[in-house]
Amino acid sequence: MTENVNEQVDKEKYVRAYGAMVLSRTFDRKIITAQRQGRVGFYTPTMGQEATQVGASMALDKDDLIFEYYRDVPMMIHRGVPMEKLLDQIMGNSEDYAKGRQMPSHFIARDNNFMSIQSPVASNLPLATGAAYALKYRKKNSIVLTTFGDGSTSTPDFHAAMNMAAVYELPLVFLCENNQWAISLPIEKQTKAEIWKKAEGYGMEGVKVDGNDLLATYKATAEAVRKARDGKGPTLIEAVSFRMGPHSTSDDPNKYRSNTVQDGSDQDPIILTEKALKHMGILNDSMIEKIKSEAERIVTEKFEEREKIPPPEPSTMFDDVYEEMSWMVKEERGEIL
Amino acid sequence: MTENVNEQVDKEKYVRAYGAMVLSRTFDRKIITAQRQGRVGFYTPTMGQEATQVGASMALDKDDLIFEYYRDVPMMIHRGVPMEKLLDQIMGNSEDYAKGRQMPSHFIARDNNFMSIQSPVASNLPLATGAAYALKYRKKNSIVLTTFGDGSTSTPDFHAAMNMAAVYELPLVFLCENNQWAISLPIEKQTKAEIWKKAEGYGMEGVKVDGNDLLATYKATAEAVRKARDGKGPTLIEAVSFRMGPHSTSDDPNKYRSNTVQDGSDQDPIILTEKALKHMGILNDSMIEKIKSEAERIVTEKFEEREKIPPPEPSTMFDDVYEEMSWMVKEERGEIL
Amino acid sequence: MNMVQALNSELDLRMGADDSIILLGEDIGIDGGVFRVTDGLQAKYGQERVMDTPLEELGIVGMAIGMATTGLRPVPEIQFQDFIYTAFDQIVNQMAKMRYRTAGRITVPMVLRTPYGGGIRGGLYHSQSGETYFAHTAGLTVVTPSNPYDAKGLLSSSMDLNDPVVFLEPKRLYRAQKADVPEEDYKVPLRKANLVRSGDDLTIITYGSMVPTVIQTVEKNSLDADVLDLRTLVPMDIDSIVASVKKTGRVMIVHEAPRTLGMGSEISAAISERVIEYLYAPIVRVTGPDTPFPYRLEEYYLPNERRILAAARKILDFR
Amino acid sequence: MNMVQALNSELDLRMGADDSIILLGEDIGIDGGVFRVTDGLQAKYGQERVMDTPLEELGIVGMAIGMATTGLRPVPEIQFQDFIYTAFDQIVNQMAKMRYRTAGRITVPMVLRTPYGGGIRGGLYHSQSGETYFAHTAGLTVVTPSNPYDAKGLLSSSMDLNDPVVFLEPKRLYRAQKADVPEEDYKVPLRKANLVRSGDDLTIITYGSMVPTVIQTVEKNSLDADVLDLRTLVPMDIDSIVASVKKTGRVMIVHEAPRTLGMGSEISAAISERVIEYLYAPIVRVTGPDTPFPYRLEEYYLPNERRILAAARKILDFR
Ligand SMILES: Cc1ncc(C[n+]2csc(CCOP(=O)(O)OP(=O)(O)O)c2C)c(N)n1
Ligand SMILES: Cc1ncc(C[n+]2csc(CCOP(=O)(O)OP(=O)(O)O)c2C)c(N)n1
Ligand SMILES: [Mg+2]
Ligand SMILES: [Mg+2]
Repeated sequence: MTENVNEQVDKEKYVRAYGAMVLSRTFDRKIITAQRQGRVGFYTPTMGQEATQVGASMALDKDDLIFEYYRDVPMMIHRGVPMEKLLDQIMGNSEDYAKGRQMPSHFIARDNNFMSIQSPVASNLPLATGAAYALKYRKKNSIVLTTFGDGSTSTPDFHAAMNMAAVYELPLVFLCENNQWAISLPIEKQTKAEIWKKAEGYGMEGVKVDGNDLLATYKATAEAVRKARDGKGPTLIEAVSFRMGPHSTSDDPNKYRSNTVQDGSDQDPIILTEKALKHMGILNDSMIEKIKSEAERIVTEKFEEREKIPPPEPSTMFDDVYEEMSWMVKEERGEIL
Repeated sequence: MTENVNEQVDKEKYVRAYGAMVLSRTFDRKIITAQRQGRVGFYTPTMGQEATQVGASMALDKDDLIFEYYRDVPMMIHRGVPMEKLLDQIMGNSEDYAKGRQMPSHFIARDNNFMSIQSPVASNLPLATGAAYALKYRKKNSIVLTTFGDGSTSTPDFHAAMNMAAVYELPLVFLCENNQWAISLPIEKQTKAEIWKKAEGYGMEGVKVDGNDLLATYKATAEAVRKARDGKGPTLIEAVSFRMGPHSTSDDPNKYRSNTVQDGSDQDPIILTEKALKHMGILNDSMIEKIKSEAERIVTEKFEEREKIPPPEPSTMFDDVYEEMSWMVKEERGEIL
Repeated sequence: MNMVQALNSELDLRMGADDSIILLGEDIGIDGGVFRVTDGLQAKYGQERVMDTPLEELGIVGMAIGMATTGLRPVPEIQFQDFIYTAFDQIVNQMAKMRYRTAGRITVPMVLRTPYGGGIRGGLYHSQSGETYFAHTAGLTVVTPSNPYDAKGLLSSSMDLNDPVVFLEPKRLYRAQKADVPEEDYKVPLRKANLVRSGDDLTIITYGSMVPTVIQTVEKNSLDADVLDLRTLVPMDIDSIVASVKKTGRVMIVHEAPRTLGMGSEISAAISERVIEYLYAPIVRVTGPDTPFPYRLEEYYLPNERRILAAARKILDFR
Repeated sequence: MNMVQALNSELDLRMGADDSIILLGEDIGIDGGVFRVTDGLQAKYGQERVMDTPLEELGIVGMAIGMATTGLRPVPEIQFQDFIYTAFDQIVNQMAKMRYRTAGRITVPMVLRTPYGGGIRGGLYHSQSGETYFAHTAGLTVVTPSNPYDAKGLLSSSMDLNDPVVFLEPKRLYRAQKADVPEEDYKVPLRKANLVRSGDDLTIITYGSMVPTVIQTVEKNSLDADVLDLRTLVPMDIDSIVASVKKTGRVMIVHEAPRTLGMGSEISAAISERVIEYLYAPIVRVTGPDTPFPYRLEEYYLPNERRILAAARKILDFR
């Protein structure tokens, strides 16, 4: 890797990246509080993974496709998914893209090329291979990024997708967001190997990067993306960070872990990014203040706005099973409504 | 590895090993012919994998457990499974251990610690981890060997089992019989990595060995077995040989491959083993002749003997679904018989 | 005890008495399980016997089968039934068929526990009722309790069986009721339905999470109904079903799983095969619809009093 | 053409006309598929469009879903239906639910082809009829042909659908019959049963591999029966079923899959829910037993003339 990514991108790009991180963190805090107040049903906070995701997102083009997972709010924000749509999903209201059908944190934003989220972890990965195959087959210049956690590397889907991607030399970047925990299981009990080393067993390149380092993650992802775009096949990136929050709002990490990273401490990726960008002369304290208070304002405003939106009509529940509704569903709709 | 395996074992051991290889090859030829004559329904020949399997088998103790696959006749013969029982299985007759329920080549010989065969490839591997866990938990001195083909490394089951085995440091040897083909798919299209290298991605040791070299396979397996017995965890062995025959009697390899190894040619593991053992002064021509003609006699005799055994009683088909027959099966038995 | 405590108590009792019992699953050890069914057991019995496994359902089930074939009696947990499908090959082709394919030479005594069903705002992937997938698979015994007492007693019988059991725990009922549950081990028999309530006009056949809903509806509306709680879905207790149908001649089946090929279809077919001449009215199924399970509108998905009453009226008013 | 040729001809036609169609599966390319359904297509359309994949059903199905979400129309093959279960999570949780969970923003137009059923001496793992597992899953359309003409026309309609289809090919019939099959593309409609034979005494509902057995039995024994070939198992053609039952008042259902929660249970339940008052006799199911599929005794497993006749007598003689 010879080019210096730092010089390629202008300041604005970093300010925007930092802004997305802050907005996401603010969003996290807001939703967690709202959940405690009973205003939201469930949520999987992203705290701690902002640098990983925004760094990776910076390396993508508009037309690239993302087969994301449930903890990717920073990336969605960075790619311009309207905050309204994130909130609509979390609330499952009638303006939700998916008509309130999915649990919170199961976002979709097809307009921004986020391909929707299932719960069974890592089962997005095989789909990503298919999409990457389609792009390659159609000789498109776009690539696919797929994200998942460290725990997800134990799944059958990870294995299936990694092998397919390598065999067909697909334009695909596997981004493993190693936050060192899968609910209560620490990474040492998940696997005896380092994650990036798993790539070699598929004949793929594996890269490890400090996922708390925005610039490093950006650089590593940009390199993998370039490789993919040039027809040189897939890469597995292990971006190491730390899950600062609980697994989800249903989870109490005190039961199983003592080591933590505090929100705002000097291991927090937001603080680390602030430091780095200040050092680079891109950010200063007043900008930071402004970005943070602006984020507070937006999240609070939008939350209150979207909270007023009513739930979906009951009849919507019966749509979209098939393109053409089946007689069974018609009949059942009749009984239920 | 410091000990010299060659010196540890006496000549008889090698003669017996060679005998099992020849008997298995003779068996293969016989069954293929019988299948063409319509006297047997189906068969997956083992030709080409005799050195791999017998070499591995030599390294095992009587109490070790084997979660085998459908191509392991040489190993079964070497471990003393009576030829009668192999034939009974292939014929699905009333003396078959499994009452004629399974397709040919799906052997079981619990008395010899062969744990039975399913068709979905590699789904024996997770079971092997469970058995190995049980042995470890019970502090037994035995270990588990599980066998599978090169194609099987792409399956979810391979991934699941490899990870479990490594995480729990199980007394388990994974023997991949790389015969370079999975039906019509050559190994280069199955995976972009060498199989033994896949071990590292699980934090496990991987070993590659010439599976046509009886002694080398024996040595490599013995080392892995010793490690497992000593509580030092699992090993993946890749034993490279060549599938000399068709995938099964239903398959025509001429459709998809031009390179072959001929029965009796100097790449044939039996010929290679003969050479090696002659060179070591363990075998000579007259012994070879005797072993071969004896094998012919046994296989022919036993085949004719077992062919006379009638099929299982129709009523047996309804047994063993549950320990206690369900009313549904009772009722259905009544309708069918 | 509530159902979680009843299950925990049975696991604890049995583990104390029999060291061949091993629990394995995701987050079941130090965390005590996401629903706390295995709470405290790892502290008591150690990491070897209460295994926090990597994130691989296929491996969990496959490993448990392997243990069971070699003398242990594993009780694996799948965190949500919705996530069991990567292990489906192991369930259908190994767990269910081992006894048959070895003619009884190798058996698989294990209890595969998993929470199922809706009512906790879980949406598409934390609410499924997949009992059909297991009940259709010859070789599996499928059990589901509807209250804390049955939960403990059925788990006990399941752990005694020398065959694999899929033990479906209605997660909505985990903490819904407290009941008097003996501290010591006792059995609730498998393959036996429970006549929860007796009546003459109507037979309502149900199980798991729907049992309380049915009972409340019957009591509140003074329906004169037999209420049968199946307890074991397969092999189901056909004799009790037939006896009740002969008495009432009118049948409703209530479950939360989607209608098409839900348990109701088998129950209905088995009845009309045997005693159609006793029926005064159509057999009516009150079930979840044939759609995935929605998040925000889940109360419309689940059978409720209104729908059960509507069905009862339809059946009782017939002709 | 026989059924293999009919399917091959349709794949060939469609691939020639539409480059978004991609075939993928094990041994389907250079080898032409173990049953030869894809014979010659790789030579004609190249390795990019007829992909010989690694040995991973999960990857095959998952990859196909991903292709379908991004503009292609894949037609994956699973070599034997018995081996589909490692992909079951992909089928149940991704393929079937994508349209629903995205409210139609992402769709999965794909046809998952796989041979199923017994009669070829395949034993436990090369003979399964797993249609229930798919038919119970909302979002899937399940199709199975019973003859070469239908095979081609149903495959054509399935490839037109903007939803995922599980296309079950009765392997026993692959080469069993030759029929006049047009060279060009034509449609046999989905969701429509075929009234193969008309009669007044009895309705026999069947599909796939059992259709020829039923027809032969009916003809040989001069049964005066409606024979309905479902063609699409879900959503099934309830109108045709009800119309026939109203006419005959007597129903038999024949399939090869195990009885408990086999398609017969749903058909029976749907009938007795709607038109029980038209029934003169119990609805009788003639099916495979609730056991795994045995190798040597498979002729006892499969429904045959004797059992169909016995059931017919039972139904016709009732009361
Ligand atoms: C197949 C499957 N099994 C279990 C679960 C329950 N579950 C949800 S998230 C999770 C842990 C995932 O850990 P990881 O992949 O590291 O992602 P993280 O949550 O740490 O970002 C588990 C076990 C699931 N969603 N899917
Ligand atoms: C899960 C699964 N998919 C497909 C098949 C069909 N099949 C039987 S053997 C085989 C190839 C296996 O290749 P390999 O693992 O290399 O073993 P080999 O036959 O070469 O010894 C295939 C695809 C199967 N048995 N199981
Ligand atoms: Mg994690
Ligand atoms: Mg091979």
